Amino acid sequence: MENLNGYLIVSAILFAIGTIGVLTRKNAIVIFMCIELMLNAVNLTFISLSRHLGHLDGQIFVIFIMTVAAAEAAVGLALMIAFYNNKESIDVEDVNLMKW
Amino acid sequence: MFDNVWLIPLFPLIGFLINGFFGKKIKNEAVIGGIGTLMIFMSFIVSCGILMQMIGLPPEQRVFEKVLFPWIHSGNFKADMAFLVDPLSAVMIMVVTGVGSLIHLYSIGYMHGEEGFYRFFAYLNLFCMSMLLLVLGNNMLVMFIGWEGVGLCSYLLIGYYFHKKSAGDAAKKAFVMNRVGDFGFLIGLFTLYWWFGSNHNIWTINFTEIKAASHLLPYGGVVTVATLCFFVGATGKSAQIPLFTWLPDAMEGPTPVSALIHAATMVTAGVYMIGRMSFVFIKSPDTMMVVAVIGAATAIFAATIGTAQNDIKRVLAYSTVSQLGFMFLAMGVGAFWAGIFHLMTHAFFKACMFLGSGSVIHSMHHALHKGHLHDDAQDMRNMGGLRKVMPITFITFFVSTLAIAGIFPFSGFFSKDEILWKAFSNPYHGSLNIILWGTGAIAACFTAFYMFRLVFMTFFGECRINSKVKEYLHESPLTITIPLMVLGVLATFGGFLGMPKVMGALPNYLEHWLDPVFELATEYGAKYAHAGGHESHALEWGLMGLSITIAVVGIMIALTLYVKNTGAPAKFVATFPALHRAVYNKWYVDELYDFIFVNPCKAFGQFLWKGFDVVVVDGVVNGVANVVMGFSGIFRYMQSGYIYNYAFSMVLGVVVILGYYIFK
Amino acid sequence: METLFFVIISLVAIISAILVITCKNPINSALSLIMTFFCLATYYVMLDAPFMAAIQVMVYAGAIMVLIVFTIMLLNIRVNATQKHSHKVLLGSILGIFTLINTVVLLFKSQAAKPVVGGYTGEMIKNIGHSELIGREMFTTFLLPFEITSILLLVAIIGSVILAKKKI
Amino acid sequence: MSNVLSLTTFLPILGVLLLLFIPKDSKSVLRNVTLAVTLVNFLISLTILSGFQTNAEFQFIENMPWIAAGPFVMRYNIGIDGISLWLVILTTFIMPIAVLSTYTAVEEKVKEYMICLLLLETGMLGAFISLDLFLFYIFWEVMLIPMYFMIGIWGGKNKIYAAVKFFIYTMVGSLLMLVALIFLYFKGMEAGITDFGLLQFFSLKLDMATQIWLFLAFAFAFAIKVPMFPLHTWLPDAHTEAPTAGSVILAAVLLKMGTYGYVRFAMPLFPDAAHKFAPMIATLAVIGIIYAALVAMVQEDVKKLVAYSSVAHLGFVMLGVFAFNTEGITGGMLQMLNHGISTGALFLIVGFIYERRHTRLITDFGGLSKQMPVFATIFMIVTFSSIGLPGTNGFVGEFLILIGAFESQLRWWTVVATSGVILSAVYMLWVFQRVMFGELDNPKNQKLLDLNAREIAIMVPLIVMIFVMGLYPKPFIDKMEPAINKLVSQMRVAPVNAQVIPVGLPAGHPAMEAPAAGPTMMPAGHPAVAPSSDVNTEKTVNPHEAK
Repeated sequence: MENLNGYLIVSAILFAIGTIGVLTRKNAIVIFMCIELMLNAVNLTFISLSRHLGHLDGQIFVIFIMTVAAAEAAVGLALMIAFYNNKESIDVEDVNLMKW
Repeated sequence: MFDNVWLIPLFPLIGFLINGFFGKKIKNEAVIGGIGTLMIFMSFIVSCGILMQMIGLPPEQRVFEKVLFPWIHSGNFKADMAFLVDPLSAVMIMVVTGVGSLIHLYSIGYMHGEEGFYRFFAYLNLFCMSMLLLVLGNNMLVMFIGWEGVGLCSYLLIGYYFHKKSAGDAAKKAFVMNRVGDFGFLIGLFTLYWWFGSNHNIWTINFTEIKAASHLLPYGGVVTVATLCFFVGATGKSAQIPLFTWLPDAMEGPTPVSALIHAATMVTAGVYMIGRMSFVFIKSPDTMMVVAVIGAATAIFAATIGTAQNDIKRVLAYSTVSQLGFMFLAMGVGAFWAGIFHLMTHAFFKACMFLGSGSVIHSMHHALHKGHLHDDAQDMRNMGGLRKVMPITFITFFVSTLAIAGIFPFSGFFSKDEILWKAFSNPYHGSLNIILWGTGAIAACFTAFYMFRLVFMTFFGECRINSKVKEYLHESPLTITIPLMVLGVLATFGGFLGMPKVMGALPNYLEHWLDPVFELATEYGAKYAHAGGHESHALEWGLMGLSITIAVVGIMIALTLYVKNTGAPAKFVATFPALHRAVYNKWYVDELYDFIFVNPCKAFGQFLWKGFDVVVVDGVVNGVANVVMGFSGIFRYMQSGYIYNYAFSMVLGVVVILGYYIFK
Repeated sequence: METLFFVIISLVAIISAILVITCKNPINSALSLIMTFFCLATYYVMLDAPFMAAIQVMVYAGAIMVLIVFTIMLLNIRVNATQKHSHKVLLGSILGIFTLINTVVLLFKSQAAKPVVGGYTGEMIKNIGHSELIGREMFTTFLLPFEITSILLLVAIIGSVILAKKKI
Repeated sequence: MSNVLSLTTFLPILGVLLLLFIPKDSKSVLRNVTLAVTLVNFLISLTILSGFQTNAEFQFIENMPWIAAGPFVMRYNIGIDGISLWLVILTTFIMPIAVLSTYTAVEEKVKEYMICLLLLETGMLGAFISLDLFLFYIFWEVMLIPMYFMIGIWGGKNKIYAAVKFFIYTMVGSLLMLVALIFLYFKGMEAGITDFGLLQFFSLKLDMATQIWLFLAFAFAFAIKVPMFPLHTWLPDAHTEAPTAGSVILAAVLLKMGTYGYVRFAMPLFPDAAHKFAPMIATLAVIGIIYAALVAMVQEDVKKLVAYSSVAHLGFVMLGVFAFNTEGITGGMLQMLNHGISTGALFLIVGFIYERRHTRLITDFGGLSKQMPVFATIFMIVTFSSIGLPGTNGFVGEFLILIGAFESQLRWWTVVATSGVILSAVYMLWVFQRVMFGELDNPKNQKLLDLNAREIAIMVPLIVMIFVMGLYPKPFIDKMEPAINKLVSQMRVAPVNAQVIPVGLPAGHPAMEAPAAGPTMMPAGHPAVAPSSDVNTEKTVNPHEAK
């Protein structure tokens, strides 16, 4: 595998974009999607390195990450719905119950 | 019979349990009172049996111990629930059960119709049990059960009319003052136990064992400390200076209680205790002196207060304190048997007087009640001329008064004279003897004066009570008068048990009887006794005559002031108002104690609570908490509560840390 | 050829990723994200991991994204045009870029490491089959974590049901 | 039958599981099930009592591997000896009474309350039976949590403050103890100890400086729990705010953790330091006795008064325990049991009138004897037991403590402590008088009902125990005495070391001084101790020199 660096750089870029999204957007669903993006960036790293090193462990990890992501999606979206039911908004700036 | 000694305290205990648990259901006063009286009377029978058996034995075999069950055994320390029967405790159980039975019988009549009749009898039985434990205990700890038990019963019975605040106060005062004494008792016990244990490896609090080992005790030193502590205990229980103020207040209890507890039995526990440990006390000349001086001082001090009181029971109470002073004087001058002798005669005549006063109060109370008057039934100023309506009460009371005043041949004469004679002639206190004797003699004079003042004010002259109710006055019922008569007889003839040698008409039964108990003490005392130079028959006769003269003088003064020249006391009061006020207010001792101990204690407690606990300790605790709160108040502004701020900080942290490792 | 393909895919992936965070309408973001996921699936195929590509499409592009789109439509969120904190964008972007720099530098710095190479070569995967290899690993070495994952999913299901219900 | 101890300890947990399946609205079922569980547990604990052999060894031992993490090896190691036996029985004895007392007192969140009670029971029992230091620590902390909730949820007006104060006070102490525990463990590992088992540590020879620091850490933790002056201020607050059952358990069992900790851990583990600090601790104990009595005297709230009286009573316990002789420690142990019974009963009594009148101020009462004769009788018996009247349980313990302490080096302390006997009479009788005697003049009090059958049933076992222990304490003393004798002998080896080691800063050359001091102070017949003490001397002294 000669093109490892390419994959890793793409992965890094995607991760950075995800980070920027998480930090800049205020729509909770978009933030959520950005987190998914970051997770996928990590997945890419896992798989490319797995291929590079000739181990399958990395890919197994990806499967677990996907599972976690799925669970997270279910719970996270449920949270958003619950929140929306209370506040008529999913803007993270309205999530301020913990504010002093 | 000796083996059944445990029955003696058991009967009253049964009575207590029956009346305590079921008395409320039984309701019938005759049954309740009957059970109570019967139980103590059965104890009396057993005591008689024991006495009889003991009389049949030679003197050196008159000691018996009965172990009931092991009580506290821990390490070196051993205390069994065990009884000791010897001549001394035999005398005591006879007095306690005998006088106790009579007073129980009396109470059936006296307490008739009272709310909580069953409660009264339950307590009375409990008291008898405790008192019997006290005198029968073969070690200090069983004695201490009784010691505290009688204090408890005294508390309960003084507080019998618990709805009266004064009764509650008096009960508490009695218990607390007794506790001060108990403190001394415990320290004395500890000292003796520790000294024997650590020096001779004899770990014991058993009287017989201590007696056996008492030759090891040094003269003075640690013994002085221990005995002084024990004596503090005795002053608490027996109302001696400085712990005497509870006894007059204790008159808040029903009159039979005053007679039984605060005259005949409980208050003499201190005397008994010194008698029980005479072989220890005698080893400390200093303690003996302190005991004698305190006894004499109490005798005269209480007697002076007694002269100005108007409440009939209070006069008797101060008289009790004063007589107890005589007993301690006897103990202090090494005349242990004389102290016990006076204890016994005092039990007879003082119980008789208290019961007689109870009879008077009973009658007065009923009369006032029927006449719908609210005058004080105990105030002598309301009485007068009662001898006509209450002849039996009057005669018994008068006999007892003659006894306490020390008129030959009534019982008090023999015992008091013996004490005064020993105070004068004892070999222990040297030149102090004259002072002790003089104080005792003056106290005897005062005694005769205030007792006859009481008699004259109550029974002689014109009845000062409202004429409306005069016809309601009547003699008390038989249950009241029978005990009076029995006690009156005892008060008259009881003294013949201990007739002095010089008279020679009868042998001195009591001294011989108690000899096995006290001979060791006499032996120890001989080590430091001065050669007795005063022992002459002529002198003894002379002093005897002198003391009768003194008593007669006291009586004459009372006669002059309260019968012949009734205006004189008022004149006297007008001449010396300050003196009268001081005496009337008991020399302000209560106020002094309040000022020195009670109030500072309360104030200090308040200060410790509000000042130290809340301000200092909690101040530190809450202060630490407040400092933390203060800082967190500043730091919490960093916590905006917005999720994206936290996310931002997190990423920043990751970037910085990663950056540090990558670029370093 | 392959390099060119890789570059094209990369460009598509990055552009659609940027669209995810820039689109005003969440639906557009979601669609862009799906695009990115597809690109990633393509990468997986190129990396001899067809099974991963398959579940990438099925789980991510299929299940999760459908869930997200469904939620967006359910909540019917109006597009809120005004960004209250513009400094937030700036700071966020700077941080993101720093993250990127960090990662890339780390990448080049760690080139010197010579890791142990395992036995799963491209040929072998092609011969035996990717799914079988993954399955074999999964049900032998990683059996316990696999089972625990199922519990995790169960918990997530129960949790989301309870959370989303208005009245329990 | 061999694991009856575990059964006793964890039966309440089973009860908790059972309670989980009972709907929270069926309150009477919840209460009865809890009562049944605690009663069964009491019966089981009686089989422990009957199976207990009267000797000094630990019995009913269970020892299983539990956690092995790196250097730390913790084992599930439990067992009881004569010292812990009675405390276990006391706990199981008090629990049904506490549960029964909540039948009408707690109406809200009954399920949670009962769960708290049962968890608390497990925690307390576990702490008494642990022979593994770490296991002890776990149970020690487990107790804290249900108690925190009991005060914080079902408490009075100022409950949050009291709960937090209670929690933080105890936590501070126990964290210090944890540190000391870990340090001790590493010290032990150097000497070849393989796990946290308590018994191995007894034979550990520690040098004086280490002992002092470790002892202080342990003593501090336990002193808070006891509580000793001046760390006692959490107690009045916690007691006043806690619900009745909480107060009862707190007084009857939780406070015993502190004194038990001294007897089981702090003293035998660090005998030299214990000897060194005995006068200091005795001083604090005596101050506590007098101080608490004086403060109790002026309290206006009955419950607070009882709380302060606890401080005084536990001062006695500490004095007895630090007498280091059989009488004193036996007295201390008995006094722990007595205090559990008498003060528990007092709190129940306060609870009874509080339930009726919803006030605890002394001034609101007066003359209750007339209206509530049964209550008055019971109150009086308990009052006198608390005062320590001979014939009741309070006396036996107090007397043995005092006589034990008087025999030991603490003679003067004892004299002062004995005066506490007077003060206890003052404050208890005063409150009794103000509540029960006098005129029944408050109209609200004139309609008060006397105790009902349930309340009498609660009090009867306590009253019976008051007299049994007062009149025939022999079985209690006999069972605990061998263990206490063993403890005393463990403590007795120590003074030799303690005396030889110069503790202060060395002047001149310590290594030369030590042997010079050795022969003069060392009793003949202890040659075996001599070399080790020399070694210790150097160990302790050198660090100072280095500075």
